[in-house]
Amino acid sequence: MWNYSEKVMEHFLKPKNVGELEGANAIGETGSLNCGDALKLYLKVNENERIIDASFMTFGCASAVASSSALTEIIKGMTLDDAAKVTNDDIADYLGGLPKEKMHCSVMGQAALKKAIADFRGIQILEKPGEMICECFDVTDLEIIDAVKNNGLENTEDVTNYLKAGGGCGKCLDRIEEVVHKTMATMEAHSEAE
Amino acid sequence: MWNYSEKVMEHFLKPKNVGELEGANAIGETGSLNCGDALKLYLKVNENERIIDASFMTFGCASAVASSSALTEIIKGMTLDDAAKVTNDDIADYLGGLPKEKMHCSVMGQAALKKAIADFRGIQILEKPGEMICECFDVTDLEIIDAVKNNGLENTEDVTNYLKAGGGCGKCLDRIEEVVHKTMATMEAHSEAE
Amino acid sequence: MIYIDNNATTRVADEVIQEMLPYLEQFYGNPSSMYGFADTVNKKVQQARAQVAEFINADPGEIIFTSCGTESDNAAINAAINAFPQKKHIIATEVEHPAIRSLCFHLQDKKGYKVTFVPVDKKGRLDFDTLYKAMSDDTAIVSVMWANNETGVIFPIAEIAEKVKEKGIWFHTDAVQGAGKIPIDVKAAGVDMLSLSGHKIHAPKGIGVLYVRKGIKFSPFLIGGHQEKGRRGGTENTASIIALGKACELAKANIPLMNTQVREIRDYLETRLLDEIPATSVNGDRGNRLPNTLSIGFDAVEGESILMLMNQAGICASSGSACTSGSLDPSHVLMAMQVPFKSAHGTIRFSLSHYNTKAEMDTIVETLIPAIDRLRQMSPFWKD
Amino acid sequence: MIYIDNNATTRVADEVIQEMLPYLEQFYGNPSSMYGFADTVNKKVQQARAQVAEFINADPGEIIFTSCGTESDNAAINAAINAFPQKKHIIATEVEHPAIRSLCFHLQDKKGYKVTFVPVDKKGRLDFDTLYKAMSDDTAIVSVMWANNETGVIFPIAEIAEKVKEKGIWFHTDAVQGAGKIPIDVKAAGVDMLSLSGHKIHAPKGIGVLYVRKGIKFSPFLIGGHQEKGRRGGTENTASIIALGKACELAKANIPLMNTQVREIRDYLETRLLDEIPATSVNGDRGNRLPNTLSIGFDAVEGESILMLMNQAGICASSGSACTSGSLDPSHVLMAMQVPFKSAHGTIRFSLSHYNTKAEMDTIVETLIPAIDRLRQMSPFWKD
Ligand SMILES: Cc1ncc(COP(=O)(O)O)c(C=O)c1O
Ligand SMILES: Cc1ncc(COP(=O)(O)O)c(C=O)c1O
Ligand code: FES
Ligand code: FES
Repeated sequence: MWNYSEKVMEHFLKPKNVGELEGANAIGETGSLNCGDALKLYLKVNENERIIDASFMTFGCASAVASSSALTEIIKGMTLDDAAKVTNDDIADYLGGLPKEKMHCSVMGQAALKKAIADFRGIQILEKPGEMICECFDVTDLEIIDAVKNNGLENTEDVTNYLKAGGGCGKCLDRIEEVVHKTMATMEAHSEAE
Repeated sequence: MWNYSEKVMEHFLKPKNVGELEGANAIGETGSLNCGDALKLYLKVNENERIIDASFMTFGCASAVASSSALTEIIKGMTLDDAAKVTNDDIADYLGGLPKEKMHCSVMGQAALKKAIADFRGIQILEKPGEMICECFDVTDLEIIDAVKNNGLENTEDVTNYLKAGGGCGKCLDRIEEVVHKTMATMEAHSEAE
Repeated sequence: MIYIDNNATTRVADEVIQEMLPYLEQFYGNPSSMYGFADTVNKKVQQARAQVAEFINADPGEIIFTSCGTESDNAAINAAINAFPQKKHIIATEVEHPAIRSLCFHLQDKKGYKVTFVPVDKKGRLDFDTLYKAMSDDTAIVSVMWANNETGVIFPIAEIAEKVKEKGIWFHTDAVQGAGKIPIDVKAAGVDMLSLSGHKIHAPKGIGVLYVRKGIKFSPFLIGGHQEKGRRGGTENTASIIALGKACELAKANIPLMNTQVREIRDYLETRLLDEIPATSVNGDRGNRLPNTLSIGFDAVEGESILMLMNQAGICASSGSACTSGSLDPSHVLMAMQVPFKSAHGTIRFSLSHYNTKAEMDTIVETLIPAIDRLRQMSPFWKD
Repeated sequence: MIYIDNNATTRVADEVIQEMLPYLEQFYGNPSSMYGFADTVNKKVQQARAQVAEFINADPGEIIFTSCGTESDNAAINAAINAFPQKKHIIATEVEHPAIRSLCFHLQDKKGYKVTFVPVDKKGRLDFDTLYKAMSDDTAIVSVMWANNETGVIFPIAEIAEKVKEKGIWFHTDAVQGAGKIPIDVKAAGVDMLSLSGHKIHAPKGIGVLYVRKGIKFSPFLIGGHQEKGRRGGTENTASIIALGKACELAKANIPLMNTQVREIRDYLETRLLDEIPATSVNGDRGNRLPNTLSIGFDAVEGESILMLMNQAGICASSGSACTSGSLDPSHVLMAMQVPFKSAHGTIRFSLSHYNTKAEMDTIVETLIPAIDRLRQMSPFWKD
């Protein structure tokens, strides 16, 4: 069984702010039924861009529910600008930590929040470019390639330390290795050519 | 541990007729130090070719000692002609059976007896022709080839049923299979050529 | 506590513990040693081998003790690979346990093998056509499980074995889940190799069996000493072997119970859940299932959440995903059956033993009704 | 009964049985399940992993539980083969246990590998020159046992590991016999992989360990589920794992005893036998041996006969041949050391534990004096 903190269990068993929010003027959705993990976040934002109420609907595991509940608690009362700075780590910290295999639940919270803010502001959020490599930490191949090229990363361990990717369930480790290898091979080829 | 019969244990713990036999006029030796198994059989044969006394010296396991002891008991009082008919099965039967991995001990007894009789009669025993395949039952490749050709044996199981070879420790099974296969291949080639 | 996860592992029967204890505490000798102390153990191991053989109608000499079902499965495939080094094709099913399935992927990805994974239909029934058409001179072995661990769906092993053997191909079956729940007869089924695992039939974990039919040219998977007649190296796990012997004896005696009492209780649970919780569906062929297994999907909620709420009530069951690995995907079995995501993610497997009672089923239902409701109230995919 | 065959297997310590029993009887849950009942087991398995790690100075994440020493050895070689599919050369020694040696023969005969078996001298010491010269770019792995099971001769693992690692070759050591008798420190020794077996250190049979250094690209030998972080399929043998954890804790505490009390008693037995039975010789380097092992040859008599006579007196020991297999040949270890047949056939291995007493050694000597004499009196090769 997962080593869930008491706080996680509390927010799973008695989640705060569950349900659709009447009069919500900002909605952010992420995940899907197929993924096994989905969150719909409702915000009521006043004229000063302050979040005066928040609620959620979540389909997912205990930590997905708890992360959603925690997120709504964290952001209630914040301005949108402050809320935009909330990270998945803030959510995990609020819950007394999450098993690393479950960090993606907090990432989902952060993503839904971003979308809700954009929704309020009428901005279109572009999908991150590149191919998703690490779902636990929402890291794409382009981000890894970039880090390898610019930050001297040499192996998967470096990538995990630098970008977190691979530090969760670990199922992406093989693909990270592949990306690192390919990138380094290209770099070598280039430097030889020079 | 071996499933030795009571009779085997009795003949191992209190072997009959141990030691050199003074006045022996027939001696048969088989096995060697290197083999881990050796028997020297002493017979005193009278003018009617009757064995009036027998003794043994044995280097080997419990069943080797017991087989030697049993052999001397069996043949004491026999004429050489009768003794020549004693088989390894007789020795094993006398002992209430031997574990199949230990049948070679009784074979050793039979072999030493044959040599002792030849010694008395001044006959030179020729080594069996061919290559030894099954030590447990003293069977050579020539004997197997012969049986395959003349008795329609087709696989190792047939060989074991017919010649016993392979029915002991089993370590010769691979080689038996090889001999059978080769022989059958040659036979086929021949019949095709015809 | 209500333990209803017996396809995952089972309680060790008291009788089994009593049988094995002396061989842990007192008679610790290595059974192949040359002294009477070891002989006591050796004789008891022989008895266990006979008990296991009796359980599946095999000869004692056809029983190889292994460390688990996974080892048995791996050893079976390995034996075929070694026996036919030139054959590079294997047939398995899409719903095999990872002990076969992951091994097949490994052979495919790293060792140059081609594997045909025979698909199943929506009820989890095999596509025989694909199976039979895939057989060729290049096929080293066909492996089809006796019954599926998740849905309990039973495959017609005797029928398949006959068709496979007609072609002269080796046939292996993973009977880890079938054993102890329905009768297993290796002779009647005509299989070449068959896997068992002790901890699924009330023996301890860490002991398994590979049945290898006499006449099969077996080569060992664990290569080492002369144990198991040279067919499996490693000092014999004597206490667990003895435990397994006893467990097989008990399992054989309990089979009728499985088909009556256990089946009834399972059906009772199934009926109540279907009747009292809306948008609920059973996975797998209800007409041809192990009597102890119920795989049931609750629309629009997620399995781990259900398990957590059941755990609060002291109920132990499994979900339909390999969630311990952090994966969110439904199991490969449900995917192969094309169970819709909506119910696949919310699938729970209940697997009973003869220790379960009807009263427990009532508690489960009373727990699940509000639990599913609560989770649905917070699910974005639930609309009543 | 006098049990002096502890290199074959050991008595399960009472403390170990106490530790494991609740996990057989009561907490039978599958540790990877999603309920608190399984969690109890999982936590205890984690503790055991830490105890094993502590025993050999590894990190808990570097410990893989297997079913026995043989599996650990097989898995180590298999990992190297999978990691370097293009390398076709393996280095082992002539005196490895069959778990390495037979596997190497198999790879040589069936899989196109070339194996260098490093010879030993008459005292059982390795020929380092051959070892180091055999290393090449084609070498996938070098495997050298920590201490030999028959003679107790200890190999300088740290020194060898350093030389092997210099060449960038993986190094594995079979520490099944070293463990619990002399200190084992994987970090100080610098090994990549190391095998242990529970039943040699007062845990039950059927549980082993493969240490795999962090950074080694390991691929599983038993392929199946996600257990052991995907490094070994098969439901965890929880009770035995927990037992092994405790056994490692005890073994660590007992090492000083091994080097004092046990060594003294062994030396006492050795001295008395050499002094009181003529034509008797010790096999192996007396200056560099496990403190519990004595391999001693009695000229002109045969081992099994000696064992049978000792058995009559309730003494349990081993001979120097694989006699259970019906083979009459002296062991490959004695042959590799070129021990003359005259004493090789009459070799007995005494292997002590801390349960043995000096009084027992006296009984052994008093039993052997007349037994050897009797056998010699009937031996055609004995002349006083
Ligand atoms: C040196 C050595 N390696 C490996 C083994 C095999 O261990 P197990 O019997 O647990 O497979 C043994 C013991 O038999 C041994 O002495
Ligand atoms: C169908 C099936 N095969 C194989 C196994 C593997 O058995 P074990 O865990 O004993 O390795 C299991 C159980 O996990 C199973 O359900
Ligand atoms: S996907 Fe889980 S750690 Fe990357
Ligand atoms: S050599 Fe033993 S059966 Fe043939």
